[in-house]
Formats: sequence, structure tokens, C-alpha cells
Amino acid sequence: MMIREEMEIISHERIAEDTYRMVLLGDLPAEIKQPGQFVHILIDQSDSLRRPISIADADPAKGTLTILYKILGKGTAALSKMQSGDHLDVLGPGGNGFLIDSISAERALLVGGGIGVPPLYYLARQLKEKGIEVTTVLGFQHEASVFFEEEFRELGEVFVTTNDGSYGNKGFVTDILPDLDGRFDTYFSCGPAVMLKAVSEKLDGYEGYLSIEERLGCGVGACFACVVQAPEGDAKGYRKICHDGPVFRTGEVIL
Amino acid sequence: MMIREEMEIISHERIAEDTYRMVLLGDLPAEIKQPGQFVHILIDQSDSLRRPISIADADPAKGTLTILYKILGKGTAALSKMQSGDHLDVLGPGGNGFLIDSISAERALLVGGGIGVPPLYYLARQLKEKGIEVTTVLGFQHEASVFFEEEFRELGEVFVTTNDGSYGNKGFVTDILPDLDGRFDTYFSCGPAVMLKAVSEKLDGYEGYLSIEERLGCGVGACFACVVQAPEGDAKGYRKICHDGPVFRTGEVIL
Amino acid sequence: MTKLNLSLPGLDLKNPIMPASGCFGFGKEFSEFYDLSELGAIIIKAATGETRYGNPTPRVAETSAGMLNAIGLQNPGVDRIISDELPYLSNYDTPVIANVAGSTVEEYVEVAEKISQSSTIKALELNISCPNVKEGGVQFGTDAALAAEVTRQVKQASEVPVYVKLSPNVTDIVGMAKAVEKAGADGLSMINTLTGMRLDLQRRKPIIANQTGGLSGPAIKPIAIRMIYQVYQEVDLPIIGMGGIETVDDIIEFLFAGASAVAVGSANFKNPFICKELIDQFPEAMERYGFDQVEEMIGGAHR
Amino acid sequence: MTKLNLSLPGLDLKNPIMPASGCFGFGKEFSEFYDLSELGAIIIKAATGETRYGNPTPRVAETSAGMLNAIGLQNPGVDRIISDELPYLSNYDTPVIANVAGSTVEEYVEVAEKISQSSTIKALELNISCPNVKEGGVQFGTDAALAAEVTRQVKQASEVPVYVKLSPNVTDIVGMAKAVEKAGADGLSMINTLTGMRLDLQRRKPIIANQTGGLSGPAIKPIAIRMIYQVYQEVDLPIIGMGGIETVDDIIEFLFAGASAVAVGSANFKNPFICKELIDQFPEAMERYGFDQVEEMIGGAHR
Ligand SMILES: Cc1cc2nc3c(=O)[nH]c(=O)nc-3n(C[C@H](O)[C@H](O)[C@H](O)COP(=O)(O)OP(=O)(O)OC[C@H]3O[C@@H](n4cnc5c(N)ncnc54)[C@H](O)[C@@H]3O)c2cc1C
Ligand SMILES: Cc1cc2nc3c(=O)[nH]c(=O)nc-3n(C[C@H](O)[C@H](O)[C@H](O)COP(=O)(O)OP(=O)(O)OC[C@H]3O[C@@H](n4cnc5c(N)ncnc54)[C@H](O)[C@@H]3O)c2cc1C
Ligand SMILES: Cc1cc2nc3c(=O)[nH]c(=O)nc-3n(C[C@H](O)[C@H](O)[C@H](O)COP(=O)(O)O)c2cc1C
Ligand SMILES: Cc1cc2nc3c(=O)[nH]c(=O)nc-3n(C[C@H](O)[C@H](O)[C@H](O)COP(=O)(O)O)c2cc1C
Ligand code: FES
Ligand code: FES
Repeated sequence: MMIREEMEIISHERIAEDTYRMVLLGDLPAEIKQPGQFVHILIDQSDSLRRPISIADADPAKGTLTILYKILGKGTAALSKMQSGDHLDVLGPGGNGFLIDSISAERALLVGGGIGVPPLYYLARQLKEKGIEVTTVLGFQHEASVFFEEEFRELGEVFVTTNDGSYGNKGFVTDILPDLDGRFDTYFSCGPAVMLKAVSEKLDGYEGYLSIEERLGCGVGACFACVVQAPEGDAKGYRKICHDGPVFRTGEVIL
Repeated sequence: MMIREEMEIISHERIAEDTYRMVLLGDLPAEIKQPGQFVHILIDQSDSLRRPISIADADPAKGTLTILYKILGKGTAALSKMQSGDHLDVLGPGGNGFLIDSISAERALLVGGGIGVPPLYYLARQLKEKGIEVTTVLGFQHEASVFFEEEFRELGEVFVTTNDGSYGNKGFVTDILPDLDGRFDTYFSCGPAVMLKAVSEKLDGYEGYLSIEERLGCGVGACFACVVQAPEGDAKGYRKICHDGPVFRTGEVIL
Repeated sequence: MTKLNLSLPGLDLKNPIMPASGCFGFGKEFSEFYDLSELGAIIIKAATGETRYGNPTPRVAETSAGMLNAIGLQNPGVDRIISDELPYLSNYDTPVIANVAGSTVEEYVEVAEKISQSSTIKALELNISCPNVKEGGVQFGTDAALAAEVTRQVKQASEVPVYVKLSPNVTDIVGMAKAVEKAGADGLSMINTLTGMRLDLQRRKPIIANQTGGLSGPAIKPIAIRMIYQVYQEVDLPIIGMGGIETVDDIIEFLFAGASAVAVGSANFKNPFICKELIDQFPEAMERYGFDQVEEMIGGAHR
Repeated sequence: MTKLNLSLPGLDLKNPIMPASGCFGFGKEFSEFYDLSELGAIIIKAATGETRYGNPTPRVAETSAGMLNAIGLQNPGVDRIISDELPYLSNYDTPVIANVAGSTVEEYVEVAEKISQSSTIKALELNISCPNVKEGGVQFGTDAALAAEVTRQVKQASEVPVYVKLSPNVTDIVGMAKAVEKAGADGLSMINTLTGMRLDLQRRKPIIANQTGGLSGPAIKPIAIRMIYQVYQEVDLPIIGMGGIETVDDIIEFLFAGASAVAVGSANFKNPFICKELIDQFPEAMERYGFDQVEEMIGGAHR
């Protein structure tokens, strides 16, 4: 069930260029169903809209969850100014994540781009726990923006690409994919729309799950701000990212 | 000269019901010309208008000034939440105060009502320093709202009235005035419009100075939000409270 | 005892607070947060004759003390609303108001006729003010003759009272209100959103794919209060007031201006519990201003 | 080298940033805060034929991300503005724009004729949009035929170019803009304030003595941007844009929408140094978005 609560910030640190990790404490983590869900944060009470941020990790027993975010505009800039001990108005957990319980994967490929990396970490941890082998490809702009490489390495093999080659392999995540052919049966991806499109084209034929972003209104499925079109023939014709997603099976929606 | 600066709050405390004293530190106090001037405070950067608050005391040498304010609405409520060490966006000193240098008073009567009391304190201190005898009448709603009686007592005789009689004399400041006839030559008053009107009628014939309130816009004399009418025949026809006032000689403006 | 309830045409309200159309879907999502029976009423998302997909995304953008939206009347169409959405709402002890939209007078009439036959629907809100669709919607709301015509025809077709939702994007709001009053409206609902735009400075294009969107939120409250105040003086219809409501003080301001009840829109996005919280806080607020009956507060600023 | 200057009818601007009418008096007060020669231009307070005292107080109220004002065109009258206020402004190397108001076409013409003869005045801003006076002002700004008529006559009387200041309180802003373009306007200035109201809940009356007031500030920016964007597409006149500007990003949004220059109004009340600060910050902001000439930015969202 989604709840709304004032969560306490128990740690907050910069982990890469404009990128921060924040750990929050409260009752909300106990409600998390799957990796890939998000929290909807009211950063300032005078804001009109909440900001959706993926749950990057969680420890329901301890009541903690981790978010990783990048400063993009007004809201995330304000968020970065907050300090341990401050409280944050959080609504969540929202949406449907990666349905790992119903997945019969044995070897998983995770493909994350930039600030799309966070939800994959919680996913990777849970896949590993289920005994599924995890290979990860992470794409960043340049060296300064790389984060969580080590964390993923603890869970399996990791490839890093940067657009300018300043770290890891030069190029895009899709440049790595051909080398990995045959080393996985299911893939999971999150990142900018163009990347998701390219990844799903390259990995056509594999079972795949994509986490999609769009500007949200309510975040609870009521306002139709966040719809994405479903393919011709679909009964409803659309999906709500905040409610039906943000994670969809490839082909379920038109990228 | 008016300046704008981030002043540091160096003390802040509740002194009566909904009433607070705050001491601010900065360069602005050095610019104060007279008692009766005000500072124009931007309490929250998202506010559209500043709030005018009288300078209740100042020590230009130390760079401090004191304000006393009452919680009335959104702005003053937010102000009351601020803490020592916080900074406040202050513009000032604004307006023309009590022109004590050009006043030939020997015995002064000060009449303050409620949150009109503050500017009279700085005035009283300066009158006293000039060797002028000070008698003060302070009116409040009830016992819980009384403040600064002791401070004024150090400077001269003090009479307190409360509307409900819960402290001092029951009634209005004007009830005291007849008893004081002949004990002063000049009076100074600040308080709600109705009180100022009543006081100036009771004390007709005396030289008197009134500090007037109105909702301000710019606070610097540019927007014409704060005008008050001058009597028939006046060349300009009006005065700006923020710029020509807030202190006016009786008769200079229509109450 | 404070008396929160009041009766308006077609509506027995247990309190004057309801969610605004388009900001509450068909209620289901919010039923996870609180019991919908607590609401004074529910205004559901706009219904059109056929399924509409709406505008491309992005459909929302934040602005100072407000937001823009251009959903474009996405909805499953009147038939599926009746078959799939209304049955669920009939479980609650709360009057449901259907928001009726269309591209032509015929479509308005068709939707009104069908949905007003549902026993769940206690009134219609005639949406002649949606600024986010190319056809229909706002041109009916900015031309007094068209507004009167669609009101007249919908009134004939409807089994339940009709509240006409006025657009604030007009020179003469009182003229619009009088026109629909004369055409037989049972009530007014005001205001819908103001047409606005925000640019993405990086892309140098409007953020909202539809370019313009409807501005809602506290930013527009002074305009809503002004329009309701003016219309209350000239028109003899009950008004459901809306536009930027976030607090009980806001609600009281709308009632004093002349609204008989209020709807809360965008604030549901900041806080999905807002309607319930406002309902809980309302009796105390009434007392603070010296009232024990909602009815006494209506138009309080005009006395 | 970034090129901040540009030429508009009658105006050689060293930068596109100026204070808006009514928010800067006749400049004198702000000359204590910075050198007025730094400003792109100065738009002075409205001038009418005779001295006007204006509306009773209170004249201002705060709203969410905005404020209401109903000054009511208080001013010393055109003759005393010419004799008492303009000489001081002529000391500065900044074009001065006179805001011209009136109750009748004749009054507009009289004021325009007189003040445009001053060598200090480089252009007129024809204020047909003041919502805060009973007579004149906004009715000229909400009726296209009247707007055209007053524009035509003022154009004939004026020695300097005429920018017509449009009211946003209209159904069809593009129609208004086209009407004054056809009538000979040299430019547009938009937007004036939206008519709004706020109630004092204790007194149960409007806070502003005039009841309604003009809403300005960031709250109205999305409406200003939308209107300028729409007018830029249909009308071939330079636009001085205004409505809620507080930051250099706001200015860039106005330029991209189609404004050639901008005016800063209520923000002067929050921060009397705002115009100078924005001018200082502007070159860097231009660079950040990849521009080195203001002219290239104008209408950037339309390409
Ligand atoms: C399901 C989901 C999960 C996300 N997870 C993360 C995450 O883990 N870490 C992270 O850094 N970011 C994540 N994002 C993107 C994040 O929501 C935006 O970067 C953030 O809202 C930008 O807010 P802002 O105030 O800084 O930007 P502004 O541009 O000032 O925001 C203005 C408005 O636009 C919306 N907005 C702007 N950009 C985006 C965007 N790319 N996606 C969605 N809304 C946007 C904001 O929510 C806000 O309503 C996620 C988005 C979605 C939809
Ligand atoms: C020259 C001058 C000196 C003042 N000195 C003091 C003082 O020393 N101590 C003190 O407590 N108060 C003083 N006041 C009154 C004080 O400015 C208001 O109480 C305060 O602005 C209320 O703000 P708010 O946000 O709490 O109320 P809100 O009602 O939320 O304010 C909304 C707006 O209305 C204005 N406003 C509301 N009430 C008043 C009022 N009575 N006078 C002027 N503006 C008002 C506010 O400034 C603001 O712009 C003074 C006023 C003036 C004009
Ligand atoms: C996302 C969104 C969708 C809306 N959809 C509708 C709609 O379908 N029909 C309608 O009449 N009004 C619609 N509105 C307008 C609201 O019902 C309301 O009139 C307006 O938002 C002002 O209220 P607020 O400021 O409380 O949001 C919508 C508003 C928003 C924000
Ligand atoms: C206090 C005040 C007085 C104003 N007086 C005038 C005026 O005399 N003439 C005029 O054309 N506009 C006047 N305006 C409107 C402004 O020039 C400007 O168009 C409007 O405020 C929007 O800009 P802003 O949001 O930056 O304030 C006034 C605005 C305010 C706030
Ligand atoms: S954000 Fe409102 S339905 Fe998804
Ligand atoms: S407040 Fe602007 S002139 Fe006094």
C-alpha cells in the first residue's frame, strides 16, 4: 500500500558529479513490493508537483531505503541542500516494478544509463539473492559522472561505457551488447528513452523489461499525465507509467 | 542611505503573547537617522512583499538593531520560527522618523498601543539622552499581551491600560490622558488608526507626532501603495507613509 | 453543533468539499487512501462520446505556485465509464457528478443523455472550458451564444441538474454566467484553468507537447475569487468554486466570495489525502470565524 | 563579445531590461540604489491629464507567488510630470518611456501630445489595460474597436513611437494585438495585470479597498508567456514582455517566446536592486544558452 510520511534523512552524500545518495528512514520501506518501484517526493511544500525517484535499495527490516539522484532542475537542486536529520514528505512506494517473482531467468543482463542506474541496483541485489547470475552494463557521460560501479561489481561482472571514453569503454551501452550475446536469457534496462529504444532493438528476441520515465502529475494513477501508448490492438490502448509501470515488458508499450 | 543586506539574527525570544523580540546584526544600523524609522523585511524569498517593522532600538556602534513584532499573519508567523544564527533579508532604514533634533520639547508624552509601542522605545531612549522628561502611556488588550513596561519605566513614569482591566488601568489609553494634562508639552504616538485618531482629538492643541501604518508595496516611495491624504489645500495632496512618514506631525495628514 | 451539510440542485452534500474533475480520476486510486464516503461529492474525469487518447506527453509542467496540464480529455468514452467505472463508485455514499465534454453539441448531448441515466450520477458538470483540445471545449466556453446553446440542449437531454463549468479565459465572466443561467443551467462551476505556457530553455520549445496547457493551483486563486465574487452579485445560481484551494482558509474565502461548495483540484497531486484532511479540519475553521452552518457562510463577503 | 544592445522603434537599448510602469515611480527613489544609466530603458508611472489621487487604501495585497494592486493611476498629472519629474530623468543616459492613461480618448490624446514633445521621452506606452480605475483604462483594452480607435488617435498626436500595452483580461489576445497593429501601433507591451481579488477572512471583505486589484508576479508568468508566444506568431510588431520576471532565466523565456525586450515590475518591491542585478547577470546567462546577441534570442521558441 502507498503511504505518505515524513521520512527522516539519515545520510546524504555526493557520490559523483551532481549525483547524490540519500538514505531515508520510516515505515514506507515495509510496503515495497518489488525493485523498480519509486517514491514520489514533495521537496518543498510550495512546489506544485512531487518528484519521482526510484528506490535504489531498501532494507525493510531496518525501515530504510536509498535513493540516488542527479541534479537536473529546481527540485533536485533543492533536494541536494537538505541534511541528515531533516525530514522529507514522501509518498510511496509507487507503481509496479520488476516482477522478479514470476520471472524464470537464470542469467540476467542489466543495462543502465546515467540516472537510470539506481533501480537496477536493488534489482541486482534481489536477483543475486535468488541465485540468478547478474551481468551489468552501465553507461555514463564521462568519468566524473560514473557511480555505483563497485557496488554492482560485488554482484557480478560489470562493463562501464562513457560517451567520451574518459573511463571504461568509449561509446554507448549498446556498443557492448553484441559481446554479451548468449551470456544471458533476460534483460532489464532503465535509462533515457533513446537508450531504451536502442537497447530493445539490439536485444530483440530476448525477454526484456524496461523502466520508463515521463513527467508525472499525481503519481498515483488518477490524472493521465504519464500515459504511454500501447501497440495497436491493445484493449486499453495505453499504460500509465506511474501506476501500470514504470516497468514494462518489451512490446507492452510503444517506445 | 537605505541598504539591503542579509542581517544575522543574534537573539530571538518571545516576550508576550504572540509577541517577539529579535536582535539583528549588520551594517544597516549605522544608517539609522532617527527613531521611528522602519526596516522592510523579506521573510521568505517566495513572498511577494516585504514586511515593514519599526526599529525598536539600535546600537549603531555595535551594528545591532532590535525589532519587536506580533504574529498577525503568514509572514510574522514564519518570522517567529527563525532562529539565532539564521540570516534575514532586510532593506532599510526606511522613511522619516521622529525628528527629535528639531523638536523643542522639554517634557514628552509617549502614547503607544499594542504593537505600536516598539518605535516609541527607541524614541524614549533618545529623548532621555537629550535630557527631555518622558512619560509613557501603554495600551494593551489584556495582561498576557503587555510588554516593555519595565524598559520604559527605566526612562520615566509609565501608565499601562488594558482593554479588559486584567492589568493596569481598565480601558483605553485615552482614558488616562486627562490626568496627564499639563505634564507634557509635546506628544508622540503610535498604534492602530482608531487609537491615533482618538489620541489626537483628546490632545488637540498640543504639538504632536503620529506614526501611521498602512499596507506597503515597495517601501521606498515608488509605488504609491501607502498614500494617506493631506488636508485640503496641501500642494501635493498626499503623503507616502513609507517615504514621507511613517511619522507625521498632527494635521499634516488626515487620519 | 456545526452543520456541514447543505442541499444544492441534485446534490445532498454532507459537506461542501469535493475533488475537482480530472484530478481524481474515477476515484478508485484515492479509495486506497481514505473512505470516499467522507467526501461531499466526487466530480469524475471528463467523459466524451468515444474513447479519447488525449495529447502527446509531456502533459504537465510546474510553474510558480501552480502547474500546467494538457491531458486532452483522455477518457475511455461514456459507455465504458458507465460500465467499468460507475459501478465501483456506487459502493460509496457520496453523490457523483459527471463532467461532460464533447467536440460538437451533439456529442455533449449524447454523453449527457447516457450518463445522466445512471443512478450513480446526481448531477452533470458541463465542461465548456477545457483549453486543451483542438475541437470543442473552450470555444463553447468563450462564446456566450454557443455556451447558451449547448447548455439549453444538454438541459433538455439530462435527467439530472446541470452545472456549467465556466472558463476564466474570457473578457466578461458575468456575461457568460448570465447567458448559461438564461439557458437553464441549474448551477455554475468555476473556474476551469487559465491558458498558459512554459518554455524549456534547453530545447527552446514549450515543455508541454500540446504547447499550451491549463494553469491551475494557488497562482490562479485571486482570479477565481474575483470571478466568483462578481458572478455571485449578478446571477442567481449556486456556484461550485475551485481554483487553487489548498487550505481550509482557502475554502472559507471561496464561500465568502459566493461559492456554495468547493472542489479541490491540483492539490490532490501534492497530497492525495488533502480532501479528507480539509474535511476533518473544516468544522474547527468554521468555528474560528464564528459560524456553525455552512449555509451562513455563502456569500459572506457581500453582506 | 556578447552584444546586449538592440534598437526598437524610438529606443536604442543598451540592454533589453527595464523597470515596468508603476513599479519604479519616476526613477528618483531607485537612483539611490544604482546608476539609472545602467538600465535598458525606464518606463515611468502612468500620466493622466490632471492630478489623480487614486483609490483608497489598502491598495496592495499579497497572494501566492504574486500580489494585487489597485493604485488607481495616482499621479501628479502630465504637466507636473513634465515640469517636476522629467528634468531629473534627463540626467541619465537611458531612454524614458512614458506610460499614457486617460478616461476618454481625448485625455489619452492630450497626454500623449504633451508628453511626447519632451526630448526626454523616446516612446509612449499606451496604457489601455489598467484594471483599477472605474473609467477608461481597461474598457479600451478589452474592446478591439475602442483599442484601435485610441491607438489611431494617439499615434496621430504623438511625436514618438507608440507601444500599446495590452490587457490579459480578454478572450482573444491575438485579436486585440492585430487590431492595434492595424491602427498603427509601433510596438506592443504585454502583459498588464489580471483582475483578481483577495478576501480578508476576519473582516469578510476584499482586502483591497477598491475590491478588485491587478494580479502581478510569478503567478501570471505562464499566461504572459502564452500570450506573447501566440501574438508573436500572428503580429509583426516588437513586444516588450513582462509579467512575473524575477530571474535571468525568466528573461530568456520571454525572449524565446517572442519578446524583444522585457520589463520587471513587482520584483522591484522584493529587491530594489533587481534590475541592475539582472543586467549584470544577463551576459553570462546568454552564453550559458549559447547566444552572444540578444537579437538572436528573440522568438527562439518559434524556430
Ligand atoms: C518513475 C521515475 C523514476 C525516476 N527515478 C529517478 C532516480 O532514481 N534518480 C533520478 O535522479 N531521477 C529519477 N527520475 C527522474 C526525476 O524524476 C527527475 O530528474 C526530477 O523530477 C527532476 O526534477 P527537478 O525539479 O530537478 O527538475 P525540473 O525540471 O525543475 O522539474 C520540473 C518538473 O518536471 C518534472 N521532470 C523534469 N524532468 C523529468 C524527468 N526526466 N522525468 C520525470 N519528470 C521530470 C519534475 O518531476 C517536475 O515535476 C525518475 C523519473 C521517473 C518518472
Ligand atoms: C511603518 C510600519 C511599521 C510597523 N512596525 C511594526 C512593528 O514594529 N511591530 C509589528 O509587529 N508590526 C509592525 N507593523 C505592522 C506589520 O508590518 C504587520 O503586522 C505585518 O506586515 C503583518 O504581516 P503578516 O505577514 O504577518 O500578515 P499578513 O496579513 O499575512 O500580511 C499580508 C500582507 O499585508 C501586509 N499587512 C498586513 N497587516 C498589516 C498592517 N497592520 N500594517 C502594514 N501592513 C500589513 C503585510 O505587510 C503583507 O504585505 C508596522 C507597519 C508599518 C507600516
Ligand atoms: C491534470 C488536470 C486535469 C483536469 N481535467 C479536467 C477535466 O477533465 N474536466 C474539467 O472540467 N476540468 C479539468 N481540470 C480542471 C480542474 O477540475 C479545476 O477546474 C482546475 O484545476 C482549478 O482547480 P485547482 O487549482 O484546484 O486545480 C483538470 C485539472 C488538472 C490539473
Ligand atoms: C503597484 C503596481 C502599479 C502599477 N502601475 C501601472 C501603471 O501605472 N501603468 C501600467 O501600465 N502598468 C502598471 N502596472 C503593471 C506593471 O507595469 C506590469 O505590467 C505588471 O505588474 C506585470 O509585471 P510584473 O509581474 O513583473 O509586476 C503596475 C503594477 C504594479 C504591481
Ligand atoms: S502521474 Fe497521474 S496518472 Fe500517472
Ligand atoms: S510603499 Fe511604495 S510608495 Fe510607499
